[in-house]
Amino acid sequence: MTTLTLAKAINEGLRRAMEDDPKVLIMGEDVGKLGGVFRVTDGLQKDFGELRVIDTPLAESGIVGTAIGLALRGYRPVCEIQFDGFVFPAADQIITQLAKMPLRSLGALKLPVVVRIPCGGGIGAVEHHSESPEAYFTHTAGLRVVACSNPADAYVMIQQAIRCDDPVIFFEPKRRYWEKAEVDTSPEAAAGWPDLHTARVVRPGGDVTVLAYGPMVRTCLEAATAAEEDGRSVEVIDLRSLNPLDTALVTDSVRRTGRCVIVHEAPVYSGFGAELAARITESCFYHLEAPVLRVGGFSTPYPPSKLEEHYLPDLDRVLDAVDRCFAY
Amino acid sequence: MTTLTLAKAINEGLRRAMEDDPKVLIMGEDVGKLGGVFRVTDGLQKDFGELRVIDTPLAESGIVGTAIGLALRGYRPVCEIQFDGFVFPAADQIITQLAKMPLRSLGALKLPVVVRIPCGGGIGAVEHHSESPEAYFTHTAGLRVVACSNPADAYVMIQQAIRCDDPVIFFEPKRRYWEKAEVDTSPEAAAGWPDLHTARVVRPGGDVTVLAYGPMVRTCLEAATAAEEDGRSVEVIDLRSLNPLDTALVTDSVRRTGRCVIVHEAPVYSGFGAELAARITESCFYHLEAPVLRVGGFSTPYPPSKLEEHYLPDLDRVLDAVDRCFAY
Amino acid sequence: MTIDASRGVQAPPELVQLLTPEGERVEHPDYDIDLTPEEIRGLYRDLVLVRRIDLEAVALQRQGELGIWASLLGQEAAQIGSGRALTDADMAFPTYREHGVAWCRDVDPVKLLGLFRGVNHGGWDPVEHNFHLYTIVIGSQTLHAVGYAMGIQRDGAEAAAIVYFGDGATSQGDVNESFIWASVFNAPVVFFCQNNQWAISEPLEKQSRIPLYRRASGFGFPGIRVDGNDVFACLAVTRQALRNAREGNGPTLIEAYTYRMGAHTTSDDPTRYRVADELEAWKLKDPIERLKAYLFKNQLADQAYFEAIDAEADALGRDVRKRCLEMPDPDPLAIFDHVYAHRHPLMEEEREQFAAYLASFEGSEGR
Amino acid sequence: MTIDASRGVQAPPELVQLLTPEGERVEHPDYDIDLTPEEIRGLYRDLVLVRRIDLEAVALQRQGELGIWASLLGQEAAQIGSGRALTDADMAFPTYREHGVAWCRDVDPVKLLGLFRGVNHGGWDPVEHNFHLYTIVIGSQTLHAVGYAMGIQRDGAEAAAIVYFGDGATSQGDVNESFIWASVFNAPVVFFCQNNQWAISEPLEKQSRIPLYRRASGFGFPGIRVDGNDVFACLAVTRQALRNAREGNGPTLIEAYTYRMGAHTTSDDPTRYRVADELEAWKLKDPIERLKAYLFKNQLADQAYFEAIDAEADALGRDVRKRCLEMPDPDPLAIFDHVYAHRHPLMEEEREQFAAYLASFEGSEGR
Ligand SMILES: Cc1ncc(C[n+]2csc(CCOP(=O)(O)OP(=O)(O)O)c2C)c(N)n1
Ligand SMILES: Cc1ncc(C[n+]2csc(CCOP(=O)(O)OP(=O)(O)O)c2C)c(N)n1
Ligand SMILES: [Mg+2]
Ligand SMILES: [Mg+2]
Repeated sequence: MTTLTLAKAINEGLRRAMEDDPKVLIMGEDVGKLGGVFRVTDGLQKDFGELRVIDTPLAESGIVGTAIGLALRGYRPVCEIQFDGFVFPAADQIITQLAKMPLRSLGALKLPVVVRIPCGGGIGAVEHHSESPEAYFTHTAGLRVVACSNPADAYVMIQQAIRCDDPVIFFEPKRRYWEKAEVDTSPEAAAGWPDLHTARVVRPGGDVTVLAYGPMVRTCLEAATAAEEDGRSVEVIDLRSLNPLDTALVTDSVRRTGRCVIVHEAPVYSGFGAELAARITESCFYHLEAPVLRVGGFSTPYPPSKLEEHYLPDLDRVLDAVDRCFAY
Repeated sequence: MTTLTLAKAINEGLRRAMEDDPKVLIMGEDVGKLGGVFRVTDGLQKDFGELRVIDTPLAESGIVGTAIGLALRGYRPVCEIQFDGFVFPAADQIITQLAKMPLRSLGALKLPVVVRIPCGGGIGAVEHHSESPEAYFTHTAGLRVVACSNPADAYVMIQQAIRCDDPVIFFEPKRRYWEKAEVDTSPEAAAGWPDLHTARVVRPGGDVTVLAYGPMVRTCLEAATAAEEDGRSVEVIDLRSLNPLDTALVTDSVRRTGRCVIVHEAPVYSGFGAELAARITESCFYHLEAPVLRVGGFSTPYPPSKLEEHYLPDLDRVLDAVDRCFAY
Repeated sequence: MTIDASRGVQAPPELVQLLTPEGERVEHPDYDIDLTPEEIRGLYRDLVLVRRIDLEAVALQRQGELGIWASLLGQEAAQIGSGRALTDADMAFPTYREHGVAWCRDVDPVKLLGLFRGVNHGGWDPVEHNFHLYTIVIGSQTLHAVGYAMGIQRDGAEAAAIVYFGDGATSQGDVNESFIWASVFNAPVVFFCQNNQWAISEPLEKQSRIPLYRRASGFGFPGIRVDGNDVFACLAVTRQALRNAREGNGPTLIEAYTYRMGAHTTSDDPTRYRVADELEAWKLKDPIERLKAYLFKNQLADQAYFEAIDAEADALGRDVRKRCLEMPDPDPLAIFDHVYAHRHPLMEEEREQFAAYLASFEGSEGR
Repeated sequence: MTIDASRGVQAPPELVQLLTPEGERVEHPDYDIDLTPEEIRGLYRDLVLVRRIDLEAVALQRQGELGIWASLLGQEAAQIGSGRALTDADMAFPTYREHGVAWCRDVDPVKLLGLFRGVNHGGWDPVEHNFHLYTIVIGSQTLHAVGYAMGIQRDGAEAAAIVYFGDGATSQGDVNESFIWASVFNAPVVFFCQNNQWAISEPLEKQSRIPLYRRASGFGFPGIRVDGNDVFACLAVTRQALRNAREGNGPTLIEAYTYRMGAHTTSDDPTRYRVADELEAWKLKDPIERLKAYLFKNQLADQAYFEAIDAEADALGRDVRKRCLEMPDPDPLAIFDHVYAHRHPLMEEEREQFAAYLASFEGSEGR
C-alpha cells in the first residue's frame, strides 16, 4: 500500500501500463517535460523517451486523429486533452472516426485509444476549464465512457482503459487530483480488480440511493454522512462507468430504497442524469416512492469562478434533493 | 395558400427573410449555384447575389466561425451544414463560441446565427448522412434548438429563427423534404404565427401522449391512426422546440392521459428523449400509470442503409411501445 | 498573390508531365521513369479495367442496385499511377472515390460496392490489403495517415503512408493540421491531392487562390504538381515521394491536376453549375486515350491487344454486376455487431429486445 | 526544408527592425516610420504603463486576488506597436494576453482583471471599444475576425480587422481555416501572431519547422516577420498591413518575433522546461529599454520625464489594485443572466427554483 494523490495514482498507472506494453504511448499538449499542466504525466518522458511520450502541436483534432492512426499501426495511444472545455475541436475525430471506425471495418480494426479528460469545476479557473462534457460522449455509440473518483480506482481504471480494445473516454475529476488515499500497487492486487464497467456501492444505506461519479462521489459521501445525523440512511453508488452502465447494481439498489437522487456537475438539461433517471424509472417503476430527482449544474454555461460554489452541486443541494425525495 | 414541399417552404421562408432584412446572409457548401444538395437555397444566389449567398470553402468550423464574425458585424447569417454527420467539425465553434459568447459579453453581444441541419435517416444514404445529433445541442446551454416537421411550420419557423437574436440550431427532416402541404405565405398570416418555442398537439387523444419532433411526427400520426383501429386514442404532440421545451403543453397532456411514449430517431441512450422522460416523470409522477417509454434508434452508430428500416422507429415500433405502456 | 485562373484546360507551367495528351513521351528535368513494355501494358490494363468497374457501378446505381456511387471517371491515371507506386508495405488511406487505388491494393471491387449498396460501411479488411477503409468525412483520414506514419517511424519500418484527398478537402482544419504534424514529426507520409477542379459544385477558386501544391511550402515541406491524367508522371512523382518518405526525408504534397469527368456522385447534377465546354476540353486529355496512343505509336500493343483488354473489362463488368446482385442483405441483428470489440451489456440488452420484437412478428402477416 | 533553429536569441535575417536592442534607429528598405517626439514619448508611456498594469496583476494574483493571470511581460512592443496602428474603425480580436492592445483600445484595465478574478467571463463592451472579448479557446477568434472582416467588406467600410494569436495557435485547424477564408474572400484582416517562442512548455519547434510568417505563402498572401520587441517596427508593419487590408489588398500575416519573459500564466512553472540563459539573453532585447535608450540618446526625453512616467505608472498600479479589490462579487442569480437575449422558460424556471432555495437558508446558520 502506498499513499498517492489521484494525479499521482494515474501517473503510476500510466507508468505501469507503459512498462507492461511497449505499444503504449502518451500524447498531448505539454505532457513531456512539463508533465502536463496537472503533472499527471510527470517524469514519463524522461523515463520512456520522446518517441513514447509525445508533446504534440497545439491542436486537439490532430491529437485524436493521429492517435487513431497510431492505433491502426498497432499502438495504444493515451491522449491527454488539457482541459474539459478543449475537447470540442476533437469532437469530429472522436464522434465520426474513433467511435465509428471499428464498426465501419466490421470488426477488422480495433481502436484501443484512451482520451483522458480532466473535468469538472471547483478550482477557481477561467472559462472552459471547469466543464463536464460527459453527456456528449455517453450519447456517442462506439465509445466507452468512464470516470474515476479516487486514487485507488484511478490507478486501476487507467490501466484497464488502456488494455481495453475499444476507445475509452476517461474522465478525471480535476479538483480531486490532490486528494490522497491508500493505493495497492502490488502486482498481486491486480487479480482482485473489479471490471472497468462495474459500479460500486461506496456507502451502503437503505432509505435512498444517490448516484454519482467523478468529483461528485465525495460530495455525496459527505452528504450521506450529514443525512445520517437526520436519521436518513443514504446509499451512495459510484457509477464509475457511464457507458456501459452497471444497470443491475443500480436498479437493485433503487428497488431496495425506492428513492433515487442523481448528482453530477454538468447542466441537468439533457445531461447524463436524464438517461439514468429515464432508465431507472422504466426498470423500477413499481418500486419508486418518488420520482428520480436530479441535482446538477444549472442549464447555463459554466459561470465565472466567483459563482461556481453556487453553480456546483454541494452537500446542501444534495441534501435538499434527498429531502424533496421524501416529500413525495 | 400555396402547395409547397418542405424543402421549398424553407426556401420560401429564407427568401422572405432575405427580402425583409438586408442583413440576412446564407452561407455554406454548395448553397449558391447548386442551391444546396437538397435545393433548399435554390435560386437565392441568383436573386440576392454572391455577397449574400456565399459558397464557402469546405470546412464547417470555418462556416460557423465566420458566421459568428459576420453576426458580430451586424449580419444575420444562416449557415447550412450539408448533412447531420458533418456538423462535428463545427462542434467547437458552436459549443464554445456560438453558445457562450453572448453570456461572455454580459449581453453586450447578440449572435443571431441560424445553423440549418438536414437531419435523420430513411433516404438510403451512406454513412454520416442519416444522423440525428440533436442531443449534443440540447445539452449546450446558450443555444436554442428547434425541429420542423411539415411545410407550413418550416416556412414560419425558419423566419422566426432568423429573427431570433439568439443562436438557433434548426433541424430539417431530410426525408420529409419532398412531402407537400398547403402553406399560407400571405403577410397577413404572420400575425397568427405561434411562437417559435411552442409545441403543438397535432392529433388530440385521451389514452396516451406520444411526443415526437421532426421526421417522427408523421410516423407517430400514422401510428395514432392505426391505434385508433384498436380503440386506442393517441394524442400526438409535435414538440417543435427542444430547447426551450414547451413543458406546460407536454405535462398537461401527460397528466390527462397518464401515459407517455417518446419517439425520436437518435439513439435512445443518453438521447434527448431521456430529458423528456426524466422531466415528465418528475412533473407528472402521480399521474403516470406507466413509466414514460422511449422509442428511438438503437444505441449503435447509424447502420448501413439496408438496415435502416430496422433501426429507425416505425409505425410498428411506436405501436409496440404504446402497447407496452398499457401493460403496466 | 496572383489569382490562379488556370482551372480548366490550360496546363499550368509548373506541371510535371511525362506523357502528353497526344501520347508523346516528354522529358522532365527532375523526374523520369523506366518501364518495361509489360509494365506499361499493365498500367493500360489497370486504367481500362477500373474505368469499366466504375461504369458498371454507375449503371448499377441507375438501376437502383446501389444507393449512390462516386465515379472516378477521368481520375484513373492519378489513382493507378500513385497506386502502382506503392509497395506492399506501404499503407494507403483513401477518400470515397479511390476505386483505382483499391484495385491496385487487390481489394475486390464488389467489396467497394457493398458500401454504396448499403450493405455495410466498409467491407474489406484494411490490414490485409494495406488499404484503409473509405472515409466520408472530408479530410479526417489525413490525420489517420500521419499517425500511422508516426507508427511506421516508431517501428523503424521500411514503409510509408499515402493519403488521398480532394481539392475541396484542403480547406478542412484537419488536413492542415495533418500537414503540421507531418512536418513537425517528419513523418513518412505522402499527401496525394487529386485536384479534380470541383468540390461538388464549387470550383477550386472557392478553396484557394493559389495552386494547391504550393500550400506545402507554408508548412515547410515540398509540394509538387503533376499531370494527374498522365499515368507515367503520377507513378514517377509518387514513387519518388514515397522513397523520400521511406528514407526519412519527410512528407511531400502531390497535387495531381486532373478533372472529374462525371458528376460528383450519381445524386449530383453538374449541369447546374458547370459548362459543357469544360468537359469537352478535358476529354481531349483523357488519361486512357493518351496511353493508348503511346502504346500504339510505339508499337507496344496492337489492336488485338486492345480488344483483348476490352473483352477482359467486359467480363469483369459482368462479374462485378453478378456478384453485386448476389450480395445478401445483412441480418437485422447485425446492427449490434462490431460496435464494440468487447462485450457491452447495452448492446446485448438492445439486441435481445430487438430479437424478441422481431420474433413477435413471426407467423403474423404484419410487417 | 531547413529546420529553423533560430528560436532564442539570434535575430533571424528576414526580420523587419527599425530600432536595435541598443536603441539605434536603423533603416529598412520596405518599411519606415515618421513619428513626432510627442508620439514617440506616447509609445514609451504606453509600454511602461501596460507593463506596470501587468506587474500589478501578477502581484494581485500572488496575493490571491485573481485566480490566474496571463502576463504580457516582454510582449509590450508587439502589442502597443500593433495596437497603436489601429484606427477607431478597425476591430481587434485578442487572445487572453492582449492587455497592451486593450490599453490602446481604451479598455479599463480593471475590466480585464474581472475575468481573471472570476467575476465574469469578459466585462467590457466589445462594440464600444472595437475590441472583442478575450478568447481562451486557442485560435477560434481568428475565424470570428475573418467573418467580421467579410462584414466590413459587405458594408463597404473603410476599416480592417486584426486578430491576435500565439505561435502555438498556428497549429489549430481553425487558424488555418481562417487563412483560407481570408485569402479566398480577400478579407480585410491582419493576422498578428506573437511568436513568443513558447506555447506553455512547448517550444516553437513543436508547432512548425519553418518560420511562422512563411505559413502565409502557402495560402497565397504575404507573411512578414517583424522584431516584436521593436515598437517602431511593429507599428510600421502593422500600419502598412492594415492599410493594405482597408484598400482591398487582402490579408497579411505578421509574425512578431518576441519572447514570453514570464511564466505562461501565474499557474505555470517555466523552470521545468526552459533554461535561464534564454531569458537572460532576451532581457538584453527588452522592448522598453531600447526605446528608453533611443529617447535618451536623441534627447527626446530626460531623466525627469522617465521619472514622471514611472510615477504615473505607480499611481496607475495603485488605482488598478484599489479598484480590483473593490470589485463586487456577482449576485448568485446572475448565473442565469445573459445566457439568452430573449426570454427562456428554462432559465426562468431554474432561476426561480434557485432563488427559493437560496431564500430557504435565510436566517438559518447553514451554508
Ligand atoms: C466534413 C464534410 N463536409 C461535407 C461533406 C459533403 N461532401 C461530400 S464530398 C464533398 C466535396 C469534396 O470535394 P473534394 O475534396 O474536392 O473531393 P472530390 O469529391 O472532388 O473527389 C462534400 C462537400 C463531407 N463528406 N464531409
Ligand atoms: C483549444 C485549446 N487547447 C488548449 C488550451 C490550453 N492552452 C492555453 S494557452 C496554451 C498555449 C498557447 O500558446 P500560444 O498560442 O503560443 O500563445 P501564448 O500563450 O504563448 O501567448 C494552451 C495549450 C486552450 N486554451 N485551448
Ligand atoms: Mg474535387
Ligand atoms: Mg506562444
